[in-house]
Amino acid sequence: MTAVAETTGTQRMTYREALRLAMREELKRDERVFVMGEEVGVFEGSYKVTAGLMEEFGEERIRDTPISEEGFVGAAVGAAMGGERPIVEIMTINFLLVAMDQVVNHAAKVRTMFGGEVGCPMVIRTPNGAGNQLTAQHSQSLEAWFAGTPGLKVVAPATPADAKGLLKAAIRDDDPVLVVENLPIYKEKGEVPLDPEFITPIGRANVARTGSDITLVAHSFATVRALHVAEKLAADHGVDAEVIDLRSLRPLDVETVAASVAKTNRVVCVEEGWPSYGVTAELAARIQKACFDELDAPVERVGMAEVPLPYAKNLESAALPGEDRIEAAVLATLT
Amino acid sequence: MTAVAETTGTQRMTYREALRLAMREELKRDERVFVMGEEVGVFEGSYKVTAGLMEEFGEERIRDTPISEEGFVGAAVGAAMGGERPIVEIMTINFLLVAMDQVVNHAAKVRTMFGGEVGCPMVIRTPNGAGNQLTAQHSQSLEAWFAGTPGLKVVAPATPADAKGLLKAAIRDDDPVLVVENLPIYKEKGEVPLDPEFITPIGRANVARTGSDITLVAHSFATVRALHVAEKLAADHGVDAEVIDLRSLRPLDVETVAASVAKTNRVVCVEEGWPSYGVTAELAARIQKACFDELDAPVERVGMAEVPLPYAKNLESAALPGEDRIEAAVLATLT
Amino acid sequence: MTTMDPTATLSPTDLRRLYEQMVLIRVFETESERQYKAAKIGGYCHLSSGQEAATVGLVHTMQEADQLVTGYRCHGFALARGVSPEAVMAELFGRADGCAHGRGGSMHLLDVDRGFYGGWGIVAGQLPVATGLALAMVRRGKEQAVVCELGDGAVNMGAWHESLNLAALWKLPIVFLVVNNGYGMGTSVERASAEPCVYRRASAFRMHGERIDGDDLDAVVEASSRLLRRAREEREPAVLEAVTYRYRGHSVADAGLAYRSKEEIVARQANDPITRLRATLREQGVSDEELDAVDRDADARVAEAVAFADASPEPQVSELARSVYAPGSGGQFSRMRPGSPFGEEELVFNGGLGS
Amino acid sequence: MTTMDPTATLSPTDLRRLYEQMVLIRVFETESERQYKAAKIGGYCHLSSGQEAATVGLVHTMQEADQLVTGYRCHGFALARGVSPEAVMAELFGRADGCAHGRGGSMHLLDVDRGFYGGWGIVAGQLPVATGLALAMVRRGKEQAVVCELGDGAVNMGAWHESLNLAALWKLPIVFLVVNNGYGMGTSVERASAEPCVYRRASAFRMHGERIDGDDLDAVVEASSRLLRRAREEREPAVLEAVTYRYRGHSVADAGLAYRSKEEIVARQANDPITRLRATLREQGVSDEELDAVDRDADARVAEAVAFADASPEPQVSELARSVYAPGSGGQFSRMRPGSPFGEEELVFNGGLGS
Ligand SMILES: Cc1ncc(C[n+]2csc(CCOP(=O)(O)OP(=O)(O)O)c2C)c(N)n1
Ligand SMILES: Cc1ncc(C[n+]2csc(CCOP(=O)(O)OP(=O)(O)O)c2C)c(N)n1
Ligand SMILES: [Mg+2]
Ligand SMILES: [Mg+2]
Repeated sequence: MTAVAETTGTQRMTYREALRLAMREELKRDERVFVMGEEVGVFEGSYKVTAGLMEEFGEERIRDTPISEEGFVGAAVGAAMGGERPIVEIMTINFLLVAMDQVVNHAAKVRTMFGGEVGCPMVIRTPNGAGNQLTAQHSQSLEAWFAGTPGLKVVAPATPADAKGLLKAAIRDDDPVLVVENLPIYKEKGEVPLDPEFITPIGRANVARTGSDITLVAHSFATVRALHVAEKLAADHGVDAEVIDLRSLRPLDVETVAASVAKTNRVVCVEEGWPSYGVTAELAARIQKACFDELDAPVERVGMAEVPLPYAKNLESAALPGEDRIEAAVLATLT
Repeated sequence: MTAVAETTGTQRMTYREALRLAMREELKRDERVFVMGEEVGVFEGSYKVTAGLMEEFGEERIRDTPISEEGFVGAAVGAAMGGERPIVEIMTINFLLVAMDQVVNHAAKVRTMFGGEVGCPMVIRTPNGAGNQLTAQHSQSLEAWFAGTPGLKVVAPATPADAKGLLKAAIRDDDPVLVVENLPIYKEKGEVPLDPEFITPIGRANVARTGSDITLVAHSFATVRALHVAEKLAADHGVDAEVIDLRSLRPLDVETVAASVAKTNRVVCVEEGWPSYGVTAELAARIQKACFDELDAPVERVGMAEVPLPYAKNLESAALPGEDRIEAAVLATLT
Repeated sequence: MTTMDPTATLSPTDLRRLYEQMVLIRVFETESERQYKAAKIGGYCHLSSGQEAATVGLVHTMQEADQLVTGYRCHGFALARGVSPEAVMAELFGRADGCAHGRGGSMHLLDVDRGFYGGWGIVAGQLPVATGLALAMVRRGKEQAVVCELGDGAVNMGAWHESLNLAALWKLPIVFLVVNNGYGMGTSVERASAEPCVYRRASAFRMHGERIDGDDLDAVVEASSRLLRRAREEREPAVLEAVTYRYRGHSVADAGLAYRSKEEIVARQANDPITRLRATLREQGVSDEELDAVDRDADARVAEAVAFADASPEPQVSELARSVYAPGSGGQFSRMRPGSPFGEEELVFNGGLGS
Repeated sequence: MTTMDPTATLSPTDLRRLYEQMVLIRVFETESERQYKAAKIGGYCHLSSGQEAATVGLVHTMQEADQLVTGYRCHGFALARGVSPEAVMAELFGRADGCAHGRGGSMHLLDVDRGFYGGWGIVAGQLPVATGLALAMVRRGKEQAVVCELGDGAVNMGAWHESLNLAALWKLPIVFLVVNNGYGMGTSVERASAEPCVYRRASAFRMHGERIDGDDLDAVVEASSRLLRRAREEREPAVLEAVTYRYRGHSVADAGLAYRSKEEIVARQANDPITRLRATLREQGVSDEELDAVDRDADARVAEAVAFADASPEPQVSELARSVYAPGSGGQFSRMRPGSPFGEEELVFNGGLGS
């Protein structure tokens, strides 16, 4: 990571390394920033995102915690109210369930419940996702619940560049921000700007692929799936799909989505989690209202089959929103 | 409540009394049924739903608990796996946030994670709702999150009769069921069937008012609001609105909703909570797909303004989905 | 406010000042109940009548740089920490001049300038938050301490366990003040806690814990100044259990008699902290006239507070969404408008969102 | 399985049987790792090599009507409780003949007929569940007890506190077995728990707690039979802390060396429970030939299990949604189909939902 010295140009690195780079830069830039979580230090992160940081910044700033999510997420709320800039790592989003009260009923409420007298500038980093037979309790994508909570901001990078840019934006933001990472993407590589001032603005979607026949809207790993499907559609079916990577779920950039649908008149929304009461439900609700006259077909949704994810490989594969199922949904929507 | 002796006809009683009657009947019918929660016994329930039950059934079956929602909700999961039929009362749905992990990652997962070898027949009763200046931490309607969890069933009675019928159905169900009660409705009165075998089937919506001009879809207190608005619309604007009371959120009776929209061609979905990523998002997503050709206007949504609910009366009133706002939404959708 | 470490022994002036505070709180609570019944106050309203000694004694030993976090039963703590009765009553009335500008109400008082980080409503939810404030102090390397108030019912929540473990493991400067008023709503300590001597639970974290008569002002001041100094100077957290009693119901909505007898309440009032302190002051030669004057002054202060609250404007509905997000967040949300639910445009996007 | 209360003293036959179990578990775990690397097993896979004495000793003292709940490190407990190596290995392979029919995997083994209520994946999440199973026993008035296994890292979760408080307050027949293997992932007990002598935390609930050498089979059996009898007959819950060591990484994905030294591992292996028991058996006159035969038999049993698992069919994708809801729930969902997400119709509604 010596290239970090440079401040111009880009470097090819993994999503995991991009997150680490964002934290290193912000830890250097701002004394108030510190990292807290289970196994972030000595163990270097259960998914190695924080590898090397304790060595560089010490135990006080890269703080290992006991297994007490409610306790240390709440401690981050207090530290943030006290003027610090905590970054909390939660091993996977499934474990946020034990800290739900601190996130939803504390962090999200602080600023307005206290009349704007104090804020809560904290970041929670955690991966969602499935696909490694982690089974029902460890394979969920629950970001919709946080995106449905006024007072929180939620971002979900799908590329290494956005991983750096959105995490830095979150750390510098004055409100609590949930950064939804993703297990399958950690190893994905991409060009990442080295400029320490590079950030990806919160609330701005990205047109990841331009196309004219249909719009695919996704976030996190679903964006990766959608981009593959788009290439396959072009090659096998001559279908030119536009892919919108939401990047932020709250705020949600509906303008960019609506502009695309106004052009393509058809849209399939994809998510890794359960669609019912999920991210794609909100997308469909807004798109059908914003683009009522432009839609030539109903807004279609693809996500995880609505079952707690089973262990067996064949069952898990069937349940996930695989590229085949996305492709089939697109073709169905086009006819 | 002497009338309970009778088993035919109906009796006028409050929603609160109807819930109590359902529990009394089931406690008598099935030894395995017991009630557990904070202040359900000596204090007779913080909203008096369980008043008199401890006296009648004793401390073992009406069990006061410490303030430990995670602990006793989880204890209900275990008791249910062990063959009992626990009914857990959570004072308000806001406090389910501290027990989220036991509900979402335990109760909902038991049956399928263990290959169907064991079930989890338990009931969680809790009121949602706002309107009494209870402020940000105590005024939420979070049922969409549970409705979005495969493995759970979620019902939300809007009338005394359904309060009895759905609670009884939930108690007799072999899966974990969340019964969403509602603070403002507790005191509402209505005719309730006295037949101890009366139940309201899970997964069946109710056409609470038939109409031809527009469909209002709601659940819980929003249904009460919608019915008032419907009368007002008829009186002041000659608009004949149909009102669908969902009654169940998972399973969701889309068939009944779609049939109505096919008739009226316009629909406004109302909920007490935040619409974004909420119940009305899922409704809009399904309706726009099921009724794509029938809709003359986009599916409209009305819910709580997307802010943590403030204390001040005037701010709270402005934020809630009041009848004026619902009426305005209907009129806007009709033009 | 003094910045030198308060001593454990109270001077006559201290006693006099604390007596005034206790009387002010008692009068304020009584008036709050009246105003609630007059529908000037809404929501949940929890009174602390009977718990005044634990409240003012603890706060008296706090230094200016120390910080305070409490549960929802927080009127007394706010007043003791120096928040004006006007700002508190205006908050209870839901007015713009309230200490939380009418957005928090009775349960969510605060005053950041006085290091009071709120009144919180979820039982034990304030413990992790207070632990984090103590962690922030340590990161700044200052000699400060946090006081975290909680009730006897809160010690059965998991958040208690996780917070005390973190505080002890990380040697954080925090004192957990357990106000043991005998009941959590209608449940007595014995019916809720397998270890009814709450302070003993500190040992599960190798943390110091002790119990005092919370109605004995001297005992409260002695213990809390000692434990706070230890927290500041040695970074040793502690549990201080103050045994007291709640005269009124759990909240103004609760008559408070379903789970305890009138006799019990009367009996406990024999230990009334205000009566006890008044007796002490009389022994020290303060005249009944002077003491009666204190009562009259309190009545006057609270009457002024009510008048002020009544005159204070309601918050602007046009600013409903103000302070939901930090200033400047409006731009982040600007592209979220299309397809929004009915009314969102006007109420939220134009209602001051992030501005 | 015997229903008479197992005595604390182990007969030579007991010792022999328990030795066979321990060897079987060790061999099974080693084979599981091999099969994981061969991609026959996926997900998280946590091995218990080194912890065999605590596992078999505890289970040995359970009666038939007693129930068992564990965390995710549950292969050994399942085997000790009598679940066949075939059913366990098939579950690890995700096959239809697995004890959870391939839906649970390594972390979620169970066997209701043997009173084994699972293998759970959320740290400390199994404690409230186990507490509820004990509550159900009390409601039936039977003399039974629950054993709830957890790790040293789990004692810092709020669920531990709430569960122990309920168990003590309600006098539930449950023994919380803390398998203290020194680490929660890479975090040593000392770095996670402000009271590293975990058993002492029981006192916060006026509950009995004690610590034993978890690698000493006799000590495990003596303590656990005593505590289980107390639980059954006197409804006295307890904490039993068995100090042992995990030889392998936290899961097969962890080399297990980033946070501890090779030397430490080697040193702890000097205390190996299998080696110790083998020595005891030798002293009792069991020949090396017989003991070697035990090892060979274990190899054979596990080889059979692998063959069985390999031959077992995968679950039917056409039954993906089977057992998500109770049989008969299909009708409740029948009206949910219109407007469903793409694929839901086929995968879920026609995929056995509630049938
Ligand atoms: C998690 C949670 N559960 C339940 C409640 C409802 N509730 C509010 S106060 C209270 C009793 C608390 O008693 P205690 O801790 O002794 O404090 P006190 O009211 O006596 O000051 C309860 C159960 C809540 N606010 N939060
Ligand atoms: C609530 C929660 N947080 C984090 C995890 C991830 N995790 C799985 S096992 C584990 C360590 C548990 O250690 P311990 O309790 O000592 O049990 P052991 O693995 O040593 O048997 C962690 C942190 C989890 N499963 N659940
Ligand atoms: Mg109390
Ligand atoms: Mg361990």
